[in-house]
Amino acid sequence: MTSAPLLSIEHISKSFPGVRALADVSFEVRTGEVHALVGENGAGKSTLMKILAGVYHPDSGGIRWQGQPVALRSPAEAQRLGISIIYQEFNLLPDLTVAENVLLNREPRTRWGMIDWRALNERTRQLLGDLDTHIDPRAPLHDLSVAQQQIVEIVKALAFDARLLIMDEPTAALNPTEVGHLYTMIERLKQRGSSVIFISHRLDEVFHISDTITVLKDGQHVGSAPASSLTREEVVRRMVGRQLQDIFPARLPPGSGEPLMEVRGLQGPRLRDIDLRLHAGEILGLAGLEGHGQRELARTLFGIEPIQRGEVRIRGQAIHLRHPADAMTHGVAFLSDDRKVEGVALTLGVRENIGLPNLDRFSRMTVVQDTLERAACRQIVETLSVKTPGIEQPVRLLSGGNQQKTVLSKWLISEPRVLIFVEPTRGIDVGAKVEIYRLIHQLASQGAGVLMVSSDLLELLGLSSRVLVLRDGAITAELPGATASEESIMLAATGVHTG
Amino acid sequence: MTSFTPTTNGILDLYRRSPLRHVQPVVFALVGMVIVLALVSPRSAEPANLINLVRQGGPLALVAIGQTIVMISGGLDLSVGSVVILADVMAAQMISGQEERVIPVVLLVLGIGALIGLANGVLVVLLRVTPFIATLGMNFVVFGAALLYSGGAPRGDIPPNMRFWGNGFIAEVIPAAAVVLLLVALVAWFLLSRTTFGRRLTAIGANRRVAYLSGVSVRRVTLLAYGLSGLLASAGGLLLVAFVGVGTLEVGTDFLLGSIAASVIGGTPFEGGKGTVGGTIAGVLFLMVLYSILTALALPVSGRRIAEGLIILAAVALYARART
Amino acid sequence: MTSTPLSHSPTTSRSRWLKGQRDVLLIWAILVVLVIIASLASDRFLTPFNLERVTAQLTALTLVAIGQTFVLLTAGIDLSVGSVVSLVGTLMVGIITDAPESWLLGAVVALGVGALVGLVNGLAVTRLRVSPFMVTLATLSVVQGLALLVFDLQRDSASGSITRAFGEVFTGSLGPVPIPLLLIVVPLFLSALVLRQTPFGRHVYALGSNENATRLSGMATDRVKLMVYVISGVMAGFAGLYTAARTLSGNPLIGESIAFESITAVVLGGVSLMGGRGSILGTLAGVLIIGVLSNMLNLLRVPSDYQYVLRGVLLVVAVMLYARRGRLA
Amino acid sequence: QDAVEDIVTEYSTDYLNDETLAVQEGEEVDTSAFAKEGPYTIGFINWSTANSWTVQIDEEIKHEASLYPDIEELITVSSDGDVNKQITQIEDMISLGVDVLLVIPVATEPILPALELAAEQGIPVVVFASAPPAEDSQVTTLWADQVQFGRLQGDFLMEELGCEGNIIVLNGLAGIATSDLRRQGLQEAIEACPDGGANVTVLAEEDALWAYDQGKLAVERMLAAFPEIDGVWSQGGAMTQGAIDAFEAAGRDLVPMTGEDNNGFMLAWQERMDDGFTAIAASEPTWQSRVALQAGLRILQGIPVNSFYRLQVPTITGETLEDYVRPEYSDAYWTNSLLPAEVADEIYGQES
Ligand SMILES: Nc1ncnc2c1ncn2[C@@H]1O[C@H](COP(=O)(O)OP(=O)(O)OP(=O)(O)O)[C@@H](O)[C@H]1O
Ligand SMILES: Nc1ncnc2c1ncn2[C@@H]1O[C@H](COP(=O)(O)OP(=O)(O)OP(=O)(O)O)[C@@H](O)[C@H]1O
Ligand SMILES: [Mg+2]
Ligand SMILES: [Mg+2]
Repeated sequence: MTSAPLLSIEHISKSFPGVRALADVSFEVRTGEVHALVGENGAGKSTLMKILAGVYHPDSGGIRWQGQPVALRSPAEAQRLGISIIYQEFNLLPDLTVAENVLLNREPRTRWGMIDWRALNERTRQLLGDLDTHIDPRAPLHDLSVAQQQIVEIVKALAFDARLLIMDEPTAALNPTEVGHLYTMIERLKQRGSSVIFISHRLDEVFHISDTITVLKDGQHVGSAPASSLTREEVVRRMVGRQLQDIFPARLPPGSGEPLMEVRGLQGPRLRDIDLRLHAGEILGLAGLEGHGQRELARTLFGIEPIQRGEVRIRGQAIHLRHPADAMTHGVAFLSDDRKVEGVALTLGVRENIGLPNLDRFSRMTVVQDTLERAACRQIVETLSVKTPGIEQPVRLLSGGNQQKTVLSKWLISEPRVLIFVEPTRGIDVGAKVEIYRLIHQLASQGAGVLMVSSDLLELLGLSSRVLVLRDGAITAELPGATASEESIMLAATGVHTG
Repeated sequence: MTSFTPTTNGILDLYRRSPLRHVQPVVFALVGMVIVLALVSPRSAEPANLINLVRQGGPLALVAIGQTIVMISGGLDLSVGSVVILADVMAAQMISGQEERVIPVVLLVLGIGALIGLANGVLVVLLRVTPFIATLGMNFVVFGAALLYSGGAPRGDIPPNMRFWGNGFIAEVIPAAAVVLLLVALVAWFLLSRTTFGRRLTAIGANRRVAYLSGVSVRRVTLLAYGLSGLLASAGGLLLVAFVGVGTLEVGTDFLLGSIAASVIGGTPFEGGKGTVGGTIAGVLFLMVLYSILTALALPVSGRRIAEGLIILAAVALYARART
Repeated sequence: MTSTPLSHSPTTSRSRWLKGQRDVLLIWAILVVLVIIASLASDRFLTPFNLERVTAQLTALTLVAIGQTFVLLTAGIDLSVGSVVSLVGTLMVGIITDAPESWLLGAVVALGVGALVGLVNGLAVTRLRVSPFMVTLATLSVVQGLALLVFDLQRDSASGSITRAFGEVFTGSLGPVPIPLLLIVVPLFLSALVLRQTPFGRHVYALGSNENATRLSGMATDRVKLMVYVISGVMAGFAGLYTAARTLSGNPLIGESIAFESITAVVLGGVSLMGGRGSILGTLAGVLIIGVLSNMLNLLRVPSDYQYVLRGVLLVVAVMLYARRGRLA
Repeated sequence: QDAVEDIVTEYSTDYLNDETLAVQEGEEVDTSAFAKEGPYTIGFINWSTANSWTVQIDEEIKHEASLYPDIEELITVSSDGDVNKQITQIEDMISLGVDVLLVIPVATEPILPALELAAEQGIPVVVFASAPPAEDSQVTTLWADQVQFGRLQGDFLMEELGCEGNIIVLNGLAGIATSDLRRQGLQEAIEACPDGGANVTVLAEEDALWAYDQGKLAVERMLAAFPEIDGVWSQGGAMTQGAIDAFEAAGRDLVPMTGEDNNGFMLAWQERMDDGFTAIAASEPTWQSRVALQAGLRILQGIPVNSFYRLQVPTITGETLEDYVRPEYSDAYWTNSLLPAEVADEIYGQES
């Protein structure tokens, strides 16, 4: 390819108090290419993208746009150049409708300067239709699931006729079908001559879609090369700085005997007659299409969603689940898929977040024992290599993946007996994933039971002792982890053979 | 996600790197105000007079600490003004100048304050009335109760042993009220920064949902926060009546606006999720110094109000810059 | 694949609309109940005289509450509106004479003063990044001082009161329609239109819903913020003009309670102090509930001390009826 | 008019035409248009209730009303010092159709249009206390001259100081007529000094809302800022008491002070008289609500009243203090009262 660079990043450096996020980074993005940006959590990917979007200003270095130096002082200026971005963290307005969100600040107007609602909704419907989704443009955003919100974010960015579309982990919340639609959209953009910067921790996606791959490590540019010239292993090695052996630890066998947690005839608003047993030492995967009850089941077992009928036993003892605290007293931990809303308190520090569910353990007569708490926090932060200048750093200043690690930390140190994890590794880099899998594995082999919901089928297949598949709120199949496959899961999830 | 980085600014950057950044901005504002006071009226800024400001701010500070606790949780307590008045009227009337009644009556009045606070909490937490309306309604009810209780004509007075705590000095220099404040502040500081309650309270204000999902009993903690605010408001009323000496419905101090302003100046945002006892006390002292400056300026009332507004704006604007 | 996984909750648009309007419908239902109680309890309530008076009593509050709605929707607050009402009133005393052009001048000054105070508030909030509570608390004080100053100067110059004819412009009727009613209805309609139907209006909601997200989507959020404070100031100026006409005089304290009352009305009407939620229709109901409640208690001859208690209880009960789950702040 | 038919003289003492209390001024008003048969419903709008003075005003009128079998109901509401609220209440009273309306204005001018509305609806209005009389729109006004009130206090202070020295000033609330007019009286007193008051300095001036806590805090600040204070001009309420306590707490010698006939202040004064403390108290009599009620009743009977009555205000000095101060009552009592002892005992009697 010989096309001229659309964008040149030249010697950009950026520091935050206590953190050097970017150090002298330079590379080019050519017209019409899909340029993948990979790197560990906290490598500086999002920071760089925010500089391109006009949110942050580099300490030094500059940007050329089609050869001309430009100063991107505000998001509006970046937009004017034709740079459109899907932020890693959603930036949506819960009180507005989907259509209002998608076309915010660009609402079609009638002659009288009023909003043309018909056009607004129609335009949004079309954009959504392009991704083959059927979200109602008039639905208030707070009614949407995380995955749906991700789609809205994507559509919002696509609504610009962008010359450069930046996608910061757009697929982290999507299922394979949706990812497929996204690929199609990206192809279309390429055809139109637009460029795409694509950030993802799923390397298969990166290799599937990108023309060029750039690796960042610790804020430094490790290298850029055509995707075709690279191998997975090479990219991982450059990212992590070492060779990764097996991603998944040895599979734990399905448990037997007395179950740790037993659910009988569970009925909820979206659940039908659920029976399940979770044994000590096993990892139980919950699979199914988005919206078929896996999330609800996980949430119900933590006391968040109401139980209409049926019973839940832990170690043979029937428990009342009316509040997460009820579940926690029985050693249940729960990790939500909505990190920003349900995972971390962004304004609080890393220690405060990690400490929150563990306060009783860290306190004596309700007085928090600082030294205990600090030591525990430091240790887990180190184990999961959470990249932060200190455990007092407000979580909002951490990179997305490191926020996720913080959520994991707070549950992993709670010495849980039952771990209910929904999308535990969302946004987490390959290297850290391995570490997390190892920890989960270790907890399970020490006698905990793990219930895991993940839209990452590889992960689910790689870890689960058994996989339960849900459809319309009911369990339709139980597959042994060792022999389950994508096909067998999809079959159980949809009831039809997919091609 | 963060907002824009501010354009670099030498002094601010220096400040942000220096150990001073750990000092709460309100402290700078307070120090600045004291300097202004010393310029305007050197006498007023003499140590004895400055210490006296702590005494003057005592009742408001107690109320403001309670307000801060509620605000940290993301709530608001508009009933504090009436609780102060009710406490004042009840204490004077029941004690009626008899020394031996002081302790039981003080305990009773504190209990009533706490109960009013808990009632606020019940409205907010169990009946899901927004704090603004719940506590505003309570404000009316409690004020009506104070009127009915006193028949509009409060009577009774406070014996010397209790008046001491509002007016007296320990060792001739330390105002007794400042000691009361210090003790309450220490307990509140301990509660907020050292106990699980404080941690949970902050978490609720920062993100209710996360707190709930981390096993925090949002209801219990919120209820307790309102209860404490009621308790501290009645404590403020008691300190005030010890200062005033008689039961009165005419309390000139605006405890409601004052307590919120002190909290906000002291770094507790409306959204909740953070706030400190020290900041709030500094906020109260800020107001006390401000009033001293205004008095020393000897302006007519109109000029006073104008100056008051401008000084507040200037002070908070200056330290808002340091904060961002 | 047969199922459409992303639309698992097929709510019809009508039921969604109803759900969105639930709060407003409930608060109006409460108002209706209150009106029914009032008319059953007192035969004086539904008389034309009384209704006309209640309307006149609520006009200024409605105007201020409209402005306050804009501000609260952005998660701000405007405490300075009462001082603006007072200042405008005292200024009108010097300005309004029998000469017709003085009315125009009066209107220009009133709205201008309001806009100016709003501008100062807005600039301080956006440029100095001080919390709206502190900014408007400060301007409350400054503007109050100005009102006292103007009032003092007038006492010395004995400039007299406002002419009756001017008063009638605002308090009379246009054919069968009382003018205060028009002064309520027209601004209500316009503000509802702006908030519902214009991009600016939606941006007000967007800002209150999530300021950072709104800013990142390239919107000039500071301009929107500035605008809402100007709107609030202008509405307060308008209310001051109306109050001057209603009282034919200027008083430096007359607006004192209106800021708090307007916030109460707006919150009662379902606007969240955290921004993003609520509507003009709700605000109107909030204003009316406050007005009807006070009128009813007076018509029922409830003595003051019991009025406090009853007002408090009724306020809380009203909100309890429509309090929604999971919103404690 | 035939005195026998007048229910005021029949059931109570006629204070209205008592030269020691209310001096007739203004013109005689023909009230025949308002004449109606009893029983009567009286509407009374007090400017506040969270204030011991207004409470006693309430008590006095309640007592007076209880004397007449012809009064069916006395409806009392309080405006909380809020002009707007007062206008609303006047209108609501009109809606309610009271027979006569008695009002203590928060401010006179702004409520005039509402009072006019009352007149249009045939409801006579008696305005009293707190604000100077305005023409028209009400049938009669009773007023204790507030300028005179402040003047009287001011004259005392000027005399004590020999028209020379530094004074501090405690006002009620700027913008409220009572407060502004009393302050005006002080100004007149200062200017009446031989040298036009050139040697009198007002060091500082604050609004302390007639409240003890604000009065005391304000004086504490003033004491801190100003080493030499020779006199305190306080409008009264509980502020003067606060000033006394502030001086003593600061270990400063008491200086001449002015105040009102508030029992709390007068007790404090009496206690310190032997130590040479000098003071004066003016009075805004609480019994005026009874006079206002009597005026209202006269109007309803069609008996002419005058458009204006000037209330006679006693000056309480060191010599007459004894006659007023009531050690057996609480601080909230206002000593220039016509409440019968049994009523006052009930309300203000101290336990011990
Ligand atoms: N506003 C900020 N203040 C302080 N530190 C920041 C800020 N923004 C980012 N950082 C730090 O800069 C580093 C780079 O963060 P960035 O978000 O760019 O990482 P990333 O490569 O996107 O990681 P991830 O894969 O987890 O999303 C991190 O250590 C982060 O903590
Ligand atoms: N059943 C529920 N399902 C989902 N969210 C809930 C549920 N109950 C409470 N929440 C959420 O949790 C937060 C706090 O809830 P709540 O007020 O019930 O406190 P709580 O912790 O349950 O108190 P308690 O211990 O008394 O039950 C709210 O944000 C609310 O939305
Ligand atoms: Mg990132
Ligand atoms: Mg609960």
